[in-house]
Amino acid sequence: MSHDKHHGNDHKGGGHHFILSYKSATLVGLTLLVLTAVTVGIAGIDLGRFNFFVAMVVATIKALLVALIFMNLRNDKLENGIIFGASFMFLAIFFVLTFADLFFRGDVYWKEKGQPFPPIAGVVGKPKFKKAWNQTPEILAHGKQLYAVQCVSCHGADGKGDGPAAAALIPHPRNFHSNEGWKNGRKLTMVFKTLKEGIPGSGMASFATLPAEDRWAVAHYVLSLNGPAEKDSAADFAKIGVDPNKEDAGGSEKPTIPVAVAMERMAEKDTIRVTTIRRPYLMKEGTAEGVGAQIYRTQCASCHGERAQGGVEVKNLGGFPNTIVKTSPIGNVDSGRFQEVVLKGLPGDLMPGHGEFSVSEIRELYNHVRTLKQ
Amino acid sequence: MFSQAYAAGLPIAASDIASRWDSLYNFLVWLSVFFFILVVGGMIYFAVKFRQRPGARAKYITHNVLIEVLWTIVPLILLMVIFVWGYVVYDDMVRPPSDAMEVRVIGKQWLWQFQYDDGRTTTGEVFVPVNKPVKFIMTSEDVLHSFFIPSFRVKQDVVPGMYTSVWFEATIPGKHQVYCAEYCGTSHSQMLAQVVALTADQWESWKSGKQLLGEIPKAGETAVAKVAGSSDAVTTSQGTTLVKAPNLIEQGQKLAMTRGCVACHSADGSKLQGPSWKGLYGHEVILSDGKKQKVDDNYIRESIENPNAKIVKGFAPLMPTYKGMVSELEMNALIQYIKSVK
Amino acid sequence: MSHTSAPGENYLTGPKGLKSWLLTVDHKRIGLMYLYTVLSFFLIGGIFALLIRWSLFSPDHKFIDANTYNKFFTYHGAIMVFLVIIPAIPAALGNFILPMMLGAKDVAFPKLNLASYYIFCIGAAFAVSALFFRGADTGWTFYTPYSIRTNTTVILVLCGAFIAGFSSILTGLNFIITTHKLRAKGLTWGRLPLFVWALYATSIIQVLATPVLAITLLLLIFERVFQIGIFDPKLGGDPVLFQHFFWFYSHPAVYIMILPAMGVISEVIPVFSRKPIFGYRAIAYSSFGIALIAFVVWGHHLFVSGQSEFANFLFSLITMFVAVPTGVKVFSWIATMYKGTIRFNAPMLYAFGFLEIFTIGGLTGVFLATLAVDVHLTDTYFVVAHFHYVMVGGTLMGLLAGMHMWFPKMFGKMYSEGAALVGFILVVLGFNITFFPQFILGAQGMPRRYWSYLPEFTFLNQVSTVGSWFLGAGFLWTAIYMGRALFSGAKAPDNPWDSKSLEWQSPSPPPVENFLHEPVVTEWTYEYRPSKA
Amino acid sequence: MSQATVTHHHAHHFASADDEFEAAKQGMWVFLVTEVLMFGGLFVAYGTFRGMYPEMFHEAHKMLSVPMGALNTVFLITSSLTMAMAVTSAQKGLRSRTTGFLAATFLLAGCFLVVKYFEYMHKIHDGLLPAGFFTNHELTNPKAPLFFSLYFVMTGLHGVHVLIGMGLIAWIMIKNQKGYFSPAFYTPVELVGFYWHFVDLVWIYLFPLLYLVS
Repeated sequence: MSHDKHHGNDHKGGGHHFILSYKSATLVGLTLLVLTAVTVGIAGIDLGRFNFFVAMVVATIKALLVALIFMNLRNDKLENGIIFGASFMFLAIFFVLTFADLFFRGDVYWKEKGQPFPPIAGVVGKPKFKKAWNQTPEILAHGKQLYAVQCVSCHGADGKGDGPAAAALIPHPRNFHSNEGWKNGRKLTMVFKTLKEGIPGSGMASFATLPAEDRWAVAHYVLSLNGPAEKDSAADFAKIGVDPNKEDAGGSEKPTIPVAVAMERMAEKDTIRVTTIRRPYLMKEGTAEGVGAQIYRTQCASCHGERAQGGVEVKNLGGFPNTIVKTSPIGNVDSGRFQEVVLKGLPGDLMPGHGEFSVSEIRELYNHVRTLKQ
Repeated sequence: MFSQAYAAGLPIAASDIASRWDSLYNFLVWLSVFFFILVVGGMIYFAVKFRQRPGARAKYITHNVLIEVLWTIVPLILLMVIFVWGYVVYDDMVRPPSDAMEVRVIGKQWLWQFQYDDGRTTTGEVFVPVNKPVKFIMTSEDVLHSFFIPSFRVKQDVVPGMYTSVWFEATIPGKHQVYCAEYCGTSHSQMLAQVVALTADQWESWKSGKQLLGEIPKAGETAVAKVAGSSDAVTTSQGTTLVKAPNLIEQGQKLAMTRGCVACHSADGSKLQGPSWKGLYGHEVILSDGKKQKVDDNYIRESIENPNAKIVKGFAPLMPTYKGMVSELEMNALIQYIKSVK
Repeated sequence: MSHTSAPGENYLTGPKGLKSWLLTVDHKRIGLMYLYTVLSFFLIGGIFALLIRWSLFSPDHKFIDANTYNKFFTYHGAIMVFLVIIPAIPAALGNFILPMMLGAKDVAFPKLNLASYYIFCIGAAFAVSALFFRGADTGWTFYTPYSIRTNTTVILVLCGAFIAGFSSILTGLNFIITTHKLRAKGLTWGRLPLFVWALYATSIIQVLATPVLAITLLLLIFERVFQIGIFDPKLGGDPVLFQHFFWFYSHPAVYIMILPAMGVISEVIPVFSRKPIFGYRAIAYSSFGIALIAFVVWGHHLFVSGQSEFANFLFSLITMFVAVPTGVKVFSWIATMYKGTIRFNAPMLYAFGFLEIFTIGGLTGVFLATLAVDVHLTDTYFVVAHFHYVMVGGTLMGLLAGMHMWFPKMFGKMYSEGAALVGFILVVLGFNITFFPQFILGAQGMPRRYWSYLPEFTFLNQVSTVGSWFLGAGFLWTAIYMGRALFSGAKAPDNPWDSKSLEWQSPSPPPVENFLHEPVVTEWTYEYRPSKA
Repeated sequence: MSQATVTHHHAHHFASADDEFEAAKQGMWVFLVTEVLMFGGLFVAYGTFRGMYPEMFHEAHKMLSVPMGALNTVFLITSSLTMAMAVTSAQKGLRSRTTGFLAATFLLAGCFLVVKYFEYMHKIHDGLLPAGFFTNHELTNPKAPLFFSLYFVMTGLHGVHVLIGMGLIAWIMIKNQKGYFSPAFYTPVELVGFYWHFVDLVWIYLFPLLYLVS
């Protein structure tokens, strides 16, 4: 590349300013564009782990062209080059020493590079089924395929709930050939919902990792096993957030949050949202039972006993299925502590938090417990 | 002699590592005293001796290569000695013996929860035998905490989403104070616990779960009273009653069944949809990309929460995620169970 | 633009009116504005410190609850670090002195300099505004995930520190270019005062490290606003990564705080010993050694964080090397006093104070660099004591030494040496009573950031609290006699300490463009020949 | 003096205009150092997560549109070229040509942002958002939201730099039209040029790192 050497105007005391000619600039610009094409082109060829290095080398050549010629570092003072170069040296320090931790933590996180991610059938790509809640032979066939892979182990090849793992599962996996026990109704939307959310506490995991259309397909197949399903009302669709008038697989179903994220959000909200007021315990007119008594009877008595005396043997409370714990009496605490315990629970002591109660409800409950203990 | 004299400033040294730590610390203290006297003593001496007086003339000295080299090299050598010494002790501090008893620790705002292999959990107090190595495998449910036991001179941050560990071998029975040393919010300073190091007799009582432990004093102090009685339960010194629960492995086994794990993972080595757990833990598996992966706590946890991240070769990525569906307590039980399938 | 002073007119008496101050581009006025601002924040941060100590007077019977306490130590830390110690010497004293020492008329970019000041003020306003909302309770370190979860207005403090960071960057940039381009004729690198060397090394750190703080705080702000999850384990991120980001800045920042103070001490000791500085080159290069090593040791804050053992090994090893250039400086200062004729003026007293306090701070630093020892001591009061010995002992003693040294130059007035002696005794005594017990508390295992503590720690905490009153009284006393001197001090001569560096070759206070005649340097700054004594 | 209509006086504390120019230029270099380290932090975060979850990066990057990224690369590189030419024109004192090149740079930057806007809209529509708001159901890797956190933060910060750059270009364009610059004084043009080339430089790395993960 040629540069026109241009002498600054004399009055400035003879400073030398280099002027990049239009021609050189254009040449560099074109080189940069060609190199961009090279980068894109090479990305399409599988060079294994070298793809990354090639991409970085090309990017660095481009960066050098920009820095040396466009920014004229080539003809600039050495100290400016050192200054700019130093930034990359310190950046390298940042990289190297941070990674000396992150990638050497025993086996905690360390994983070698370049591990290809195994593709999951039907995951990537555009939805194949429009309005997937409408049953078609294609979607049914697709559902059957998925069922064979995802569901057979528990629900059995025929959907009788007798897969190899079924014996160990309590509650038992659903028998799709029975119309019994469909809590939410034997409806397409409700099966879809179960697939999305799982049934916490049972062996039914969430399959939200499957795309919505796949879940629709499985739901279709499962219901096809035993006679016609109940009709889905518009309200049912609304419940799962699907607009049946929309085109794509999820309808306007808000795309599923990964279960993990959803659970965590719910969990988080519970601890923060102490002021949310649910009002099932409003004083009923004509009954002698106050709000506090109602709450106690429905929410507390099962563990703490009728008179807050404790000592009840409790199974399967939040922790492990077979843990047997004797509850303790409700202690003599002041109202502030009482409120805190009710709202947050006693983590580690199996006492669950009840963030849904309002402060006034807790006050009523507190007064009631005090009368019980007298 | 020195260490005895200075030990007054330190908490009781209740483990072998703690005694070795004290030696290093005391060395540093006396080294510091030496250099402090050298520098500040020198300063005071010069300030008095060369104070401005009538007729006094300053000498023109700009440098002296010999002394400058000396005071560069000598500290450097000393520092390298200190570094090596520090690293050797540290290395033993963080490497537990393979036969260490394991207790799982969960830190949350603002308490410590302990989970034993026999399935019991305690809060605020952890019971360990003396003269046996104990390893705590720790995680946090919310924010950073740090598990700090001054008597053993150990401390380790407890990080959510990750397991860290700390180990010690108590040589003195009694209660050892535990602090949370990483700021964690409002009640950070109340996030305390006790490591209760039990003598062989007490440890048997605790293990059998049949006897009251009675009053256990602070380590290094004599017991006030030692009540031994018979009861169905072990009473911790905080009054929590613990009834015998299935041990951690049984809990894990139960969970593996109820959560459907066993549908795909066998415990007897037979190949189902997923790898068998038999002999899995502690060994290396070949992943689908040919890489090797050691099966440890973090890998099992990752495989439960993010199953498709590292698929064992020869298996399809079918497993759904259980992230958010397994509590920390359950996760520990599952890992412990999988570990036990030999 | 180029206002030349009339005879007898100086930068204080030059253009008049508030506007002439607020819109000034004169580095001296900007330096003074920084000084006043920094001292105001020092007052605020100091009040919080006294409240914290008062709250710790007994393990129970608190006059503030835990949440308030957590907010107080957060304010104390954030204000003192970001708004006092980091700008104190470079931005306040450095702004005033650096161009004069170089024989320049101003810094390279005077308008940028003013802009830095206002950026600093905006940042400070953001940070302090949190006080009027829900405060902040994360500690100045903002560790995730607590800083993501807390419902306090930590975002305001983050924004404040983010903005103030740019002020720090621009000041550093300005000083680097000034030192490169605006040295007086004959002032070669080998003749430069060591304060300039120190500020130059500091500026390099500011420029290289502060941007990383900016991006760290920005990511944390995004973490709270957009839930990006990079530092949030719940969203798949890594909280220890945050600590790497944070300390990549904050460890070098410790040297932003201490290097300028070392520069001040390197100026004070030769002047008051009437001797050339001992080992000029060694001190100058050690500043760079420290600046460079500053960037490769941050992991020693993470020894128990879950960091890999390999990284712990590396960081502990490298950290040991910091002690070498630091030691070289300390030994050289002591050697400078050897066979001198030492005058006990206030700046020299504070240099003594610096040496005593900083030596303890430096030596205890070796404890914390040692892997095994750090495991027990980290996150306890030992660390609190250590960094107060370094940062207060270092920076504040340096600032006080510098203020007493250059007060006559800045204002053309003299303060009372007797009053300064009283202030010095109160400050140094108070400081040691306050912080020395904390070493023992830490070794005994009392963790830091504790609102309450076990009864066995009561006595030492009470000693510490009483010490803080002495320290507070010392600062108050200093403010009083300095204030008095400002209004009714005796007129100062141009060069009361008989120093050889350039700023003293100009009248006190200096004229608007610093020098009456363009200075030409013909010899080394520390050419204190005995004949002159 | 020169053909410039407005004569530039150098600030009084510099010995000559040339000294002032050199100081300003070096100041700009130092400023770019800070920019390198600021973006550098993001690259460290990127490296961390890419090193930990390479397969996630591989899966997630497929959601980005390579043609759009490539188009934007072309826009930025061309704008860098026009900027370099603007500086050359300013150095030669060709005022209207300088304005022309600056305008071209400005337009190309605008095109870049328009493409970026469509990309963002598309990602937002698909729920490919930073971790906490991520709602896309096509990506199954639980760590995939992190990729989009990085994507938005990195391109977002870069986008803000483009915006600032456009503001600066507009500013010197106006100044140029007013005849503020001459072959004797074109410092602001050169410095804005530096800044603009730096913005280009960042994108040169962002493009392969985000769009072409392999």
